Amino acid sequence: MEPVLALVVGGLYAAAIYMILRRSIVKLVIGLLLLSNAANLLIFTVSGLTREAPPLISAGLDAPVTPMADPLPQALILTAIVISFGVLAFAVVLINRAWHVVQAEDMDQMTGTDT
Amino acid sequence: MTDWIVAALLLVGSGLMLVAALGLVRMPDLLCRMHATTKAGALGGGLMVAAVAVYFDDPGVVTRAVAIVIFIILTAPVAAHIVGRAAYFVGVELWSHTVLDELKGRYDADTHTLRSSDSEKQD
Amino acid sequence: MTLLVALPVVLPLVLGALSLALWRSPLAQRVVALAGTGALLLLSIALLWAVIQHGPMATALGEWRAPFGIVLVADLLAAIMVLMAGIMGFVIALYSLGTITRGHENFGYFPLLHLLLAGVCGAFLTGDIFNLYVWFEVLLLASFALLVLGGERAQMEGAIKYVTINLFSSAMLLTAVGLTYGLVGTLNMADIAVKFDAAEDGGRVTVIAMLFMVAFGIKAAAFPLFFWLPASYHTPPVAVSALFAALLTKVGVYAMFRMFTLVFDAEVAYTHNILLWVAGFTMVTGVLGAAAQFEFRRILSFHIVSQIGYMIMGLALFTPLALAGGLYAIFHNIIVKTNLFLVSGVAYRLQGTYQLKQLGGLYRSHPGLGVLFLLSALSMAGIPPLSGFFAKFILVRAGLEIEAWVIVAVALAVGVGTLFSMIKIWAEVFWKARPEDAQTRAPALDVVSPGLFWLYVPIVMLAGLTVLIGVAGQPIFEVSMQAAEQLLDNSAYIEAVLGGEEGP
Amino acid sequence: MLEWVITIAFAVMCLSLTLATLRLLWGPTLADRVVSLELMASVTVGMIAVYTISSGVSDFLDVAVVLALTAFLAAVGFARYLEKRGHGDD
Amino acid sequence: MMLTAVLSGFVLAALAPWLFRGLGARTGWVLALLPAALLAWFASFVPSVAGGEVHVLQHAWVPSLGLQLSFLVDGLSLLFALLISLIGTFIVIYGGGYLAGHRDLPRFYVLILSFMASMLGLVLSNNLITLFVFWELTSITSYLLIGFNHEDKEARRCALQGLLVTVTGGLALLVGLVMMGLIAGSFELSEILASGELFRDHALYMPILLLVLAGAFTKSAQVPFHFWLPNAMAAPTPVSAYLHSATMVKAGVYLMARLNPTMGGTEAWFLILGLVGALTMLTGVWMAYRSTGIKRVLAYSTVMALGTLTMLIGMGGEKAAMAAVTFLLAHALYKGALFMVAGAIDHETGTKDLEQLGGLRRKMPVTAVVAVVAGLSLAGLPPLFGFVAKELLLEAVLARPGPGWILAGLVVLSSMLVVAVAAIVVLKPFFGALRETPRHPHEAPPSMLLGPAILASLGLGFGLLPWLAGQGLLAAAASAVYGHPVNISLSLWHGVNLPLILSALILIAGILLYFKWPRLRDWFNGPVALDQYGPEALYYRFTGALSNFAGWQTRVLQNGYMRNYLLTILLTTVAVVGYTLFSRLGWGWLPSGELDVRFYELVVAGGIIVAAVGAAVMRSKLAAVAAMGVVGFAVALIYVLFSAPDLGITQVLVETLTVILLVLALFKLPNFSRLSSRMSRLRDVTVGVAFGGLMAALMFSTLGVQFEPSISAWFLESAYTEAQGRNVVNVILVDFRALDTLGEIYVLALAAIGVYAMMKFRSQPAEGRS
Amino acid sequence: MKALTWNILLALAWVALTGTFTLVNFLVGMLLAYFLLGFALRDTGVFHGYLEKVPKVIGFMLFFIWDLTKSNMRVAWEVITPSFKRMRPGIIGVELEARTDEAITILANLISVTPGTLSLDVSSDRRVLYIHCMYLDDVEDMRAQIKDLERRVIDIFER
Amino acid sequence: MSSYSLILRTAARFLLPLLLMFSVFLLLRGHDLPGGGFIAGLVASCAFVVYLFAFDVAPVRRMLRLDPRSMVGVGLLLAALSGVPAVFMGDAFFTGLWLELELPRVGEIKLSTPLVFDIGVYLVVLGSVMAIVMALAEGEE
Ligand code: NA
Ligand code: NA
Repeated sequence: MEPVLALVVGGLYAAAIYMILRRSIVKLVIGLLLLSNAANLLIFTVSGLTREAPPLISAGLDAPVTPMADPLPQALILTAIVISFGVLAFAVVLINRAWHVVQAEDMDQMTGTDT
Repeated sequence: MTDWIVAALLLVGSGLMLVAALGLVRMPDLLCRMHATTKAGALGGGLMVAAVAVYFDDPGVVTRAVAIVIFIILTAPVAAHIVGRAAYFVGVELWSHTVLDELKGRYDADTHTLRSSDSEKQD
Repeated sequence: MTLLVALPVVLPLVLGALSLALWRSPLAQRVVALAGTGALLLLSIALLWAVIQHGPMATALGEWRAPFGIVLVADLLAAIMVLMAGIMGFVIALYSLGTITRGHENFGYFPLLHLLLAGVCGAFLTGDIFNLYVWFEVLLLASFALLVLGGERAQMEGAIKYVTINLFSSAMLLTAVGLTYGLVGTLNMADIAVKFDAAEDGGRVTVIAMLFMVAFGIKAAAFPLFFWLPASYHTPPVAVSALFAALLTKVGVYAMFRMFTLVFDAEVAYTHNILLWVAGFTMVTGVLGAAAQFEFRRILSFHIVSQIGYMIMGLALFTPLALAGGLYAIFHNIIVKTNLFLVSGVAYRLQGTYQLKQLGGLYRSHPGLGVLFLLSALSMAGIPPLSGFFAKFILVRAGLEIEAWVIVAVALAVGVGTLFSMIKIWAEVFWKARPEDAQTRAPALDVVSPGLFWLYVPIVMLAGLTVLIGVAGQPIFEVSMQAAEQLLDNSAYIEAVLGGEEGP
Repeated sequence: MLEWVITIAFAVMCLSLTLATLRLLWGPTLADRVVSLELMASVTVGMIAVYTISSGVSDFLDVAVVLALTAFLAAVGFARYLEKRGHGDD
Repeated sequence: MMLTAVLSGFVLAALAPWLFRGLGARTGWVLALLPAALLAWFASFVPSVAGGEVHVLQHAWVPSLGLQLSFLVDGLSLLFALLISLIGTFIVIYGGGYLAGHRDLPRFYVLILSFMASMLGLVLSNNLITLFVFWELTSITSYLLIGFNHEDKEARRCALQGLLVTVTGGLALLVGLVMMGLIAGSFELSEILASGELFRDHALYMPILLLVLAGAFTKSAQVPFHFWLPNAMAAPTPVSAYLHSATMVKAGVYLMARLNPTMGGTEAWFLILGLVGALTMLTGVWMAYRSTGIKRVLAYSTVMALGTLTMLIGMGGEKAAMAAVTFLLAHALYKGALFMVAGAIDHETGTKDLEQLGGLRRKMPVTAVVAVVAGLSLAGLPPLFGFVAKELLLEAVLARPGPGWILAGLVVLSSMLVVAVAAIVVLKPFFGALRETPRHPHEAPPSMLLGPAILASLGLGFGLLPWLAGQGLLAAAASAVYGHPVNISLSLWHGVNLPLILSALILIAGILLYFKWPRLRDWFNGPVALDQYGPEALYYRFTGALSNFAGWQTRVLQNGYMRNYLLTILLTTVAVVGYTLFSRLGWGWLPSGELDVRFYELVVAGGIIVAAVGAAVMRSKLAAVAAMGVVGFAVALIYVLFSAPDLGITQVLVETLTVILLVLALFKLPNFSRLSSRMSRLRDVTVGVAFGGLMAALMFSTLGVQFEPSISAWFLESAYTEAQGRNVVNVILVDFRALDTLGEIYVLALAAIGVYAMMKFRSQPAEGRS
Repeated sequence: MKALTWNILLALAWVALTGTFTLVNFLVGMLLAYFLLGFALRDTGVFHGYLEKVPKVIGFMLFFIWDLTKSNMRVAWEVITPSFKRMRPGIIGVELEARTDEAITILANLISVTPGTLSLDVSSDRRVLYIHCMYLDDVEDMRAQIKDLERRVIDIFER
Repeated sequence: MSSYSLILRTAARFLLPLLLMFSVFLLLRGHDLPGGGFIAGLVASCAFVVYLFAFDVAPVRRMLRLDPRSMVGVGLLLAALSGVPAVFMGDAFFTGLWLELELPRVGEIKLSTPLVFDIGVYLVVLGSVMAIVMALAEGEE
């Protein structure tokens, strides 16, 4: 399944990149959302996939007796999900405010700070 | 025995899901589609979760299954109401064969109020 | 003893939380800000001292030994960077008293300041690659929030670019971390270094190295990945600009130094050669960008980019002297660039604008400020005997030692360009008489301390530092050199992280 | 026998998901998409149920609990949008 | 002691404003005590140095870098040090008079004293890098002094020009010096001077030579870098007198003289220095003759002198060395005096234009006498020291075989013009009919007369008693330049010889040229379009082009369009990472082996792609949000299907909350309109696919490759036994890697602060905005 | 509600006494407590209606499940068959007698899950419930069905 | 704007306690089964979001009692300080401390610094999400 998910991650990246290259700030923020999903899924995939064995130690056992999914990438992704949630919440509100201030959702009308 | 019940619940549940999905695709207008998803979707989900409860026959699992079912029953109609109302409010088109619409013209777009009759004054 | 390694992270974290919990009382926040950043400064001095005495130190959080738990490690590089953060935090906290409006205070300025410092110190000290990502995000989010505090159009426009590009960089970093974990199944940087070194197939390692390079290159604002910086740094209140200038890109540079000495040192001929190109172009594009600007802070922003080139040059040349030069460039630049931003804030306070055309006459009216500016500006241009000269001299010498003629030439030419920009500011803001038709006037700010005192204190401190680094160069150079040697021979670092006593 | 049923159930759920996706892409109105999203959540609940049985790990059921909650929440959110925003934007 | 001597100027400079507050108009006299004391102290070295001794004094600075504050006192440095402190003394006094009442007078003191200290450091340094440090300091102080009248735009422009030219040269010099230090293994001059062979035979001799000379030529205003010097006359006259004629511009000459034993004596050295020097000499004197501003004339004649000195150093040989130091001293004396006289004229009349001046001898008799004495020295007439120097110069040139004859011709030619120039400077303002000037002239105040009078007298004294200077100091200086002891005695009269005959010729021709000045000047100015194509024009073109390029580059790169930034970043990533991938692994990253898939997993995976593409192409923003929600749910399902229930739950919750946030935040925003063209969409699809492809390839490259087993086994083993938890993921989050989680919740809190502030806080419009 | 609280407290006490912390044991406790309460407190006002309600609720649930099944069969049929000839959709308003929020909400939700009807909204003055019906052959008959359902709900939740 | 749907309001009144209970459940058992402070905090946030959609911001504010910002501050302090006690025991920051209580008839109750940490996480998540959502909802007008 890993190669398939690799392709899926590639597709997610492609869609995300396409979106963040748009002029619309709304598309931009959706692109960012896709981007973070892609990165998380990437970690998940390259760390190796295990079916039907969540890293939960059954009651009564001190340690697992059967192979289990790697818990570390799960913890990492959980952290990453939360972080990107925070960041994206910020980004979402940012584009909202930007729209309020600029009164346009077109990135082409937000070039004033650079030049 | 347990397996048979589980199998039956699963089959019926998933069949209902399919019905809901088909309805979603085939029905002529939004409200009709919602009939399909609200009823078949909720019941289908409930049955399948019930299958899990039967299969594991463990108090923890049963509690959670019951929680899911209660939750579905509690939320599905509310969601249907809230979406249907909103859709109607914004003027989603009804199927051309719709026979009666007593709701027509009773929403006030500015105050978000719904009158109980055509004549009733707003307060 | 090893407690000291964790304190620079824990303290600002607690202070940030405390400050946030005290959001109703600006006075308490101010007190916490000054006392807290002061304490951080003292801690960072103590940490550096301890590291000089004992060599690299590590603490395993939760007593979970490396590589399983997260370790915080202070080698000389990290300790120096933490010291810089300590100095800057304190200085900016002082400066904020005179420039940050009550509105900013009410909406979390001081908690953000603490947490930015926490993120920065965390990034400097962590010995874990994923934890590094986390600290990057902490400092990024703090910077995002600081950037938009005030909510003006320019801030919003700048912030969108800043946020987007930095998020992309974070995604790249995460991707690289994921791939690294996929290959070696560990996250501890020292452990990764050991396991990458042992790997037979170095090609994959180099590929990942490039991904890290892109991710950190964006954060460090290296060519051609720097665009977010000039688009945004001049938009927030000046104390924030100064803070950003001081610390943000340097964390990216630090990460590059860390990763491309500790972990990715196998295929130097390839990776560091690319870094050398990056360094050259970064210097040139930055300085040219500055030459084209006529706004105080924009000029400075482009110079941040340009100066990043010098730092990367030090890394790219990859000799002890060059790395020491790169380090020198880092801390010199932190001090000086921050101070220039602080001076720009005084100019703004006095005349209500950052536009060179509208400014003027400050040498006549505020000669002291002129001297302070000139010290920093000339230092940045590498004029002796100020700190910038040493950075330049060490790098030039290091470059010449290994006959890297081109980069030396570029570095020196860029030095002239830097001088040109600094002189442009000097001539326009200080020498030129204030234009008669200048339309701006001093802004009426709702700040705690409307006088200039709190603005001058930090500027004098930093100007003093740039002189001091020049005049008392020997001990500082010695430490830089030791730090560089620690970077090149990372066994002490690895020993400190992995070689500790067994087991939790 | 149960294995076959499980496979069939998976297949049916996949078909349902596909159909719901079609509606999601077609629309034509936002409300249609929201309804489709909700159904997808329901189907996912069902799928998790099947997977829970097929894997024999009951802990996956927790995801279904949360899913049931959140689908509702999303629907309410979208409805609020429609209410406030009015027609002509979906 | 030496360190104190060198640095004392800086200290006094820092104190000057406070002293001024207390002392007022007398400040200059008081401050002058320092250079006077230094003069006396340096003079105390003369006997021993004349006896061939060399003093080296060392203080550590950054020894690890080879930086020492070490000082070298030999003939050459002592000559310079004496000149600097001598003229410095008078300049400080003179400045007090010239700028009396000027509101920036304290700043003048600060700068001039700093300059003096820098200059002393430069000539006394025994360490190449320390020398460079002071070298740069003279550039900076010079910049600040040229721009003394800083509200005048022209002054700022000229100051910048001088700075850029000298600093650029200085950087070349730095490279040269560092290379020298690396070759010699030490930056100490005393060691480098002893290893001439090492340099002259080194493969890098030529680059080093060119780099060092670039520094020297720019500083000493050699052609083609001479143009900044006359422009530096924007400075107040005391500054011009001190920096731009007597001392700083000679730093380059000093350096060449200093390095002559090490780098000199080669063909290249002779050719470059000889040619450039001669050319500079001619250019200078010719430009001087063309000019009408008294300071400009003097400035160009300084260029001439600098050229002459360069040429002499390039020629090599004992005689040339002696001629060089003699000429240097003579020039410093008469030019310092003349500049101060020019300042007095300017100060009293309010004009510098020679055309407007005349007959001042009646109003300013003392000044006139001083001017005449100094002018005669400039013209090279006996019994003044200038004559001694010129005779020696002619002798040295004539003594050089071969090309010496050509040089001799050039020297004669330039000397003729110099005579004319001297006459112009002295005769024009003081003799003839008194002319109307902006101010009514009086005799200059004593503070402004003291300096020129003493300098002129010294010129006369050394002229009458040349052995006084020549026997001790100048011989020692010449020895330092030559590298071996020099034993040439100076004399005013050494019989009728070729140089004397030439001198007579020069005098006659010079007088002729003076009388033909008005006509010839027009003639010189007429046909030559040098102003358009000369080095100065080139300088402006170059800086203009550079600034245009900078503007263009910045417009192109930092163009404000974020998609362009992103495209650059993306393409860079694809190029760099992709290239590395292919160059390292070829196609070896392609996945192999059997695919282990279940059909429903495929459907979910396909669903992600379909929904992602749907989100990308949908025209309605909320529909896109919904599609994005589907992506999120499907990803959650993937997490569930591969044993990550915690992740699944989190993903579902987060995705839902994100959708809700989007719905809340977007509801007022307009719907998508098609903003970009088909072409740009196509381009972006291409970039997206390339990038996605790269990411997939990267993943493929690590799938199934595991250098080391994961550390996770330990987590599974220890979660319950060591950390008392059965949900290993949670144990990692709250215990093993609690720091990550701590950071994570801080991120969340920060986002909340940011959002809250964005929604609620608007500062006053002015803050933060430019 | 008070009655229910008592019931649960007693059930918890039962669980604690028996020391068996399982769902089944809790349910046993609930049942036991219910009967105990009915027996011991049948004369006090606190439990007025509570005991009667419980069988009603159970009966109602059975009725409801049956209805749900029917409605699903019907929808399934409609969806599977190729045309929609029998469908006569429309929206009707039904006058409400129920007054409490709970009763109205439960009624509306029940309507939504029963065959062919979907509650759209309650008028702002709470007098009329608007319902979308799929098979509106006879409007008055439909209204009557709704009123019947309403009576059951009021029975349980408002008395 | 005040709530617009009677049905939703009623449902929300039921859902809020139900979901909050569920969230506490998830919080407490997270160390052993799927759940934990973060997930629990999100569920609690969802509960309040439903309430917010049904009623409005002001009622939610009343219901929360504690200002979200204070909640975030307290949560952060709790989480950060949970790592500190270990230092006084001579261990590194964030070393887990466990207190096992034997309560008669209830069984063993484990109190630990990781639990305190998790509660901090819970508060931060709830506070942050609510601060964001409420700010946005108020900004709609
Ligand atoms: Na792998
Ligand atoms: Na290594």
